[in-house]
Amino acid sequence: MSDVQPAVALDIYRRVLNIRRFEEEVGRLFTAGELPGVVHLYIGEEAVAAGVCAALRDDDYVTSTHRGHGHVLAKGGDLNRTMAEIFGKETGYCRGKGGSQHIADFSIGMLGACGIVGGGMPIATGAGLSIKLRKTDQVSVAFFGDGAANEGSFHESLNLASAMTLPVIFVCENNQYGEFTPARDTMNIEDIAVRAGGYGMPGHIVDGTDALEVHAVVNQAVTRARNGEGPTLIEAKTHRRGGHAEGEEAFLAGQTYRLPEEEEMARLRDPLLILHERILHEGVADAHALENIEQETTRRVADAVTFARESPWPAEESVLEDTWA
Amino acid sequence: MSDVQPAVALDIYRRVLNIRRFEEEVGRLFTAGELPGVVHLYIGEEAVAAGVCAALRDDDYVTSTHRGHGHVLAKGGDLNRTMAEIFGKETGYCRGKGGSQHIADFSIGMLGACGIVGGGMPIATGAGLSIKLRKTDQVSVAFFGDGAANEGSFHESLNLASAMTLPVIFVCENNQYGEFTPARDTMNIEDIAVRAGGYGMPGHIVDGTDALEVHAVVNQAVTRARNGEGPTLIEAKTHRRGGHAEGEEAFLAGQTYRLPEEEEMARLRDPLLILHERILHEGVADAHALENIEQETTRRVADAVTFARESPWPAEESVLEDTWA
Amino acid sequence: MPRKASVDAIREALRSEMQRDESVVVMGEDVKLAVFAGTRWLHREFGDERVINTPISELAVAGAGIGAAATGIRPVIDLMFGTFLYLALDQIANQAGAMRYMFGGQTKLPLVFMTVNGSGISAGHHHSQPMHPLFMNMPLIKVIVPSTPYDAKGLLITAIRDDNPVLFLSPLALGSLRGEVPDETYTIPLGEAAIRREGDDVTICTVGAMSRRCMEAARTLAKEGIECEVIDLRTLKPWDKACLLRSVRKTGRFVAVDESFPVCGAASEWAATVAEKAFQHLRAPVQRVSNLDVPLPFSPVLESAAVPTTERIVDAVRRCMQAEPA
Amino acid sequence: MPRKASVDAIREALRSEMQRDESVVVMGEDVKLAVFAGTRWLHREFGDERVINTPISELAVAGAGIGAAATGIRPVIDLMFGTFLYLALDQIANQAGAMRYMFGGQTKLPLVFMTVNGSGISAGHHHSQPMHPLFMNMPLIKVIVPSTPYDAKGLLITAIRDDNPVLFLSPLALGSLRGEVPDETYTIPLGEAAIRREGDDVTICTVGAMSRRCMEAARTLAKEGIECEVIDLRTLKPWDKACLLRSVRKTGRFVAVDESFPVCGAASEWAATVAEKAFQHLRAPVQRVSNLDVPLPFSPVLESAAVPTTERIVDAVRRCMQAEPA
Ligand SMILES: Cc1ncc(C[n+]2csc(CCOP(=O)(O)OP(=O)(O)O)c2C)c(N)n1
Ligand SMILES: Cc1ncc(C[n+]2csc(CCOP(=O)(O)OP(=O)(O)O)c2C)c(N)n1
Ligand SMILES: [Mg+2]
Ligand SMILES: [Mg+2]
Repeated sequence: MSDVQPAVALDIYRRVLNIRRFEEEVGRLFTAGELPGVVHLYIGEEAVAAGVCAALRDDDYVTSTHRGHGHVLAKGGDLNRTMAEIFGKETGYCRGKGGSQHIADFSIGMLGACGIVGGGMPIATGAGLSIKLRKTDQVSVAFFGDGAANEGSFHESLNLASAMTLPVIFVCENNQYGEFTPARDTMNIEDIAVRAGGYGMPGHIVDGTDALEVHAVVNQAVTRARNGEGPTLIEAKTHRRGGHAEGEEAFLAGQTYRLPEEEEMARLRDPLLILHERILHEGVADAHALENIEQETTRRVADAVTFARESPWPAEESVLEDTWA
Repeated sequence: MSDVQPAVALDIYRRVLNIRRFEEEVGRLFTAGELPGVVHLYIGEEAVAAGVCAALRDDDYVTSTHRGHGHVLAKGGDLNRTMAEIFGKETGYCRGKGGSQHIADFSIGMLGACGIVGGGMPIATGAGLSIKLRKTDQVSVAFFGDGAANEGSFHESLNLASAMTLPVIFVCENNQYGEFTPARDTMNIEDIAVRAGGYGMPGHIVDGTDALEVHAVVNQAVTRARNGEGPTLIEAKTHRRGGHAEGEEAFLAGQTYRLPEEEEMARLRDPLLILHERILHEGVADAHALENIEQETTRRVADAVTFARESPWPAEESVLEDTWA
Repeated sequence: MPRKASVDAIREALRSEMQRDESVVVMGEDVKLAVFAGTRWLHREFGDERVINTPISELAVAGAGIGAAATGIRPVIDLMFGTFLYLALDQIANQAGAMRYMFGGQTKLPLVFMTVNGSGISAGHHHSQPMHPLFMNMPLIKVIVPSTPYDAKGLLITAIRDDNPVLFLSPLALGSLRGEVPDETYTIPLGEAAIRREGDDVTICTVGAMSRRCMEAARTLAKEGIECEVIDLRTLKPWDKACLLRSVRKTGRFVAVDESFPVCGAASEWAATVAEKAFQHLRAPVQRVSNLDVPLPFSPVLESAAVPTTERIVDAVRRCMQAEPA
Repeated sequence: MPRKASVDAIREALRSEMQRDESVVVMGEDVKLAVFAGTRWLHREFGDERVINTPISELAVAGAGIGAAATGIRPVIDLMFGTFLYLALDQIANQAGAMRYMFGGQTKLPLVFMTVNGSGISAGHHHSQPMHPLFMNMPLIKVIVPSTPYDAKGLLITAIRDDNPVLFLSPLALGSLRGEVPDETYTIPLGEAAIRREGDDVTICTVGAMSRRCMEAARTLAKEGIECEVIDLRTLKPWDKACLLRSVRKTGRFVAVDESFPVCGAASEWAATVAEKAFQHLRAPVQRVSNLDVPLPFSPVLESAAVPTTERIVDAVRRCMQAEPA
């Protein structure tokens, strides 16, 4: 912790907890049948979004994935509007047009979750190009999964960003699964970070369950990017706590796909517990202070649910709105 | 030469010369306005196709590129039918439907040239999958350029081939240009072979102007593939002798894009001269024998031109043939 | 006859053909556990070599299918959601559809691409687009959109035995629909429509999930004394033009109902064909009912407004009936 | 007025807008030396930062355009041949066309994709496909296919100033065609057709390279006393439905001529629209003239047989004139 400021650690803690409590609630709401469509929870991976976004400014950009709630919240997204969007309500970020897999908040540089695996990387690269052309010192971050690292968009984006020296940070959330298929079945390498060498950019591996470690590595990449030195690939090794999508038991019909050791590891390496412990252990804050944050977070999540529930559905006519600019 | 059999060296020499004389003739025919469409010549790169294909059997597969004449001929394609196809005649390999960029001869495992940069790599990978499923010891080779190495298809194909341990050899013809753009502007690495590491497969760099060197490296990869050990990436450093496409002067309108040193290098590292010299120097054959090959080749190319010129155009009705199988 | 879900019918078709011909293999992302269940459990019977989980690499997987099909394998490629086909489109349009022709007939390509198609479960735009018109526009690719479990099984078996690239698009909304499906193997020829209901007043042409909605509309209209003939094309390419034209020549009125974007959609093609080939028999303007020309919205209330509803179909038929003869 | 080639008109449009607005940048493979010349030499005036040679990575380049457009840049992306758009289609359909809507109107995307389109130079299937119907089918993407250098310049300027994704498809056959083009900057509104020739007997609707062929056909037919009204739509989305319907209401006869694959092609859409909205005025079956439903063959004799010829257009008009009134 030596090199992390207490304020930063608490800031990150708030982000992690915010995501955790929000996602737990989303899971409950899904099970209760209150949510349309499908949701992919970010539980177990909070340290990545939180550690990354704490290193960013409001005017920095991120692009996200199908598992995007954590990225929206970590970037500073509003809980009410996020929850309302997941409900499909008019007050949601996208007026109910996007839903869980398509939340964006352009006012804080959150350029959108994305239902297409790998689809966000080219867009983050383009935001990086825009930064370079406009000669600002912003940075652009692309979140993506281990599965997405096998898409052509990964390759083309990293190469483009490196060839053009763009301020882009590619953050691979390696939770070791793409849906139900383990990464070891779909790639013949241990570490996705080695691919960085193929583009002439630095590649780092970081413990993605430790938000402070993530934060430290990302900080380096951010500095590099702001200095005009180009992109970085960061592989955060992490674990998906639950299934690929909520409700998957229904169609798994008793099939299993995770190794018991790996499930055990996902429980042990809980980013919230790890950070909680580090903060107490290194005296950044005491249990009481953390308990206050907990209560505040729980309340805000509960408020978001109330807000979403009480919000109106979009008017049917709005199906024809938000078309041509 | 120690490890190359004289018969193999002469076989490779025939292939190199065959391509050279054929392509020179195609260039002349294009300039004379006898050919429809556009042609991309393989002159300067003959050592790659010849060195590779001499290591293959008739039942091995190759997929090719927009610059495909050399691959067709090196794999054993018929000069007459190749030339007739380039003319757009009924007697061509594809009955005039394909043309220069779409020549195939399935009877010798030549699965097609391809106008889409990078388009052949997934197909070669699929042929590799087929080999594995049918449990034969064939191999499958994908030729592609340095430019193609930036396409998503490159990434996905190499990863797929490696994840599934397929008998595929990816041969990158690095002639340092994609059209008029130097590779150094579009990638931030020196050697494309380094990308192999990102897929967990071996990557080799070879002097692509020396057919015997190419042959030696490919032989290793072929052995590996036939043994079921999986794919290899081979980067052959080579030079395009002429322009990207014949007749490009017309639209370049005086613009130049090649460094003088590089053009000079392309002249110096002439694969035909290099092989010619090595064969004489190492006593594989004497000048007289090579001269005989030269004459025979020249005659066969001339015959191919006559054949193509005298062949009929496709009947207009044949536009509706070769549709559903 | 036993009643089965559409996904079970699909699995039966795959099993039947995998048992019959060992060159048939199934590959795609997560085909073993199988979100859409059509391929689920097959690996237990046929092993990991013939039921292959691939990386998430649509372009290379599609291309690998092509390379395998050209060299002795009959791949069935599951690409999950139709929308992901965009990523594979280069290989499908430029290679699968063109290879045989481009190479002068040198090869055949026995190859099936399977995905779900269209909307209906609040999956959002990236998982809900109807893809069939894009493929109808591409030469030499066959396109199937079944509307019942029975058709799904019979058409898929035919598709697997076909020596050409075939796109098999299951309506997303169909997934859990049950219907009668014999246990035996049977085939349904491609290009043969099913007349779901006979009627003399107006012809409704449709496909896939809209088939049921058209039947609903027809029942409503029957109460008003309007008898609709409902044609479910089942395959969009090749397609049963003759059946459609025969019907329109009888009824003199035509409504095209299709769950796809409206411009250059399937309904456009059917309507144009009728206006070209059955014009002399038409007694009213043709009518089209398609999606609104917007991306598929997430919220259920918006999503259902974006696709043809039974009401919109009923209205279109009524408009047809009210039109003054020319 | 000075006569200029189409590529020069395109370059003038780009120069005009790059001078006017420094957020306009041009990127693509080889845009500096520029095979199609529209972007050639611009880097000398605007520098390497605003005229960017990219790697051969259509998907990422398209996506980068989207990311840049969403964050303050107005990119013009040159993807060279229309067929290469398949590789970028995921980003174009799933992101460019959908982003604004999907995100509830949060962003605009001032973004132009430019390619050549269609056949005519024996380039073979991989470089000759007409792509416009695919994009007409996708929501919220504007589609332009100019037929003259004058239109190319004016429409491209409008496209660059538009805040939505626009696809600018130059007919491949148009490349070196010359025509009158003012030196000044001017705009042509999207969605406004040009009536190339007035006539009372039959309406021909077309776009792009077929425009000239339709004019040839019209001249031939005029000698037989048949007066064609030739409508060149210029933009396919949004499109000038009103102009087309006005004309058909006058002539009572309709021929749709389009260089694209025939099923779900542009001609299908126009014919369906006429049958829907101008049926009462139609005195003969609508006629479509499109490509044959095969890949584009290489050999000149086959290639020209695959696309609409003047003779096929003339025949279609004659068929129209001979039809018995209903
Ligand atoms: C292009 C595309 N292909 C497939 C899918 C289906 N799909 C949704 S999530 C997913 C797995 C993604 O794995 P990964 O990138 O590791 O992300 P994770 O879910 O593990 O966060 C797949 C295959 C998709 N949405 N988009
Ligand atoms: C998908 C695609 N993008 C762009 C092109 C246009 N194009 C044709 S050849 C070429 C350069 C290819 O470079 P490289 O792969 O190095 O092959 P080389 O020509 O040097 O042999 C380009 C960009 C194409 N044919 N296909
Ligand atoms: Mg994952
Ligand atoms: Mg090259």
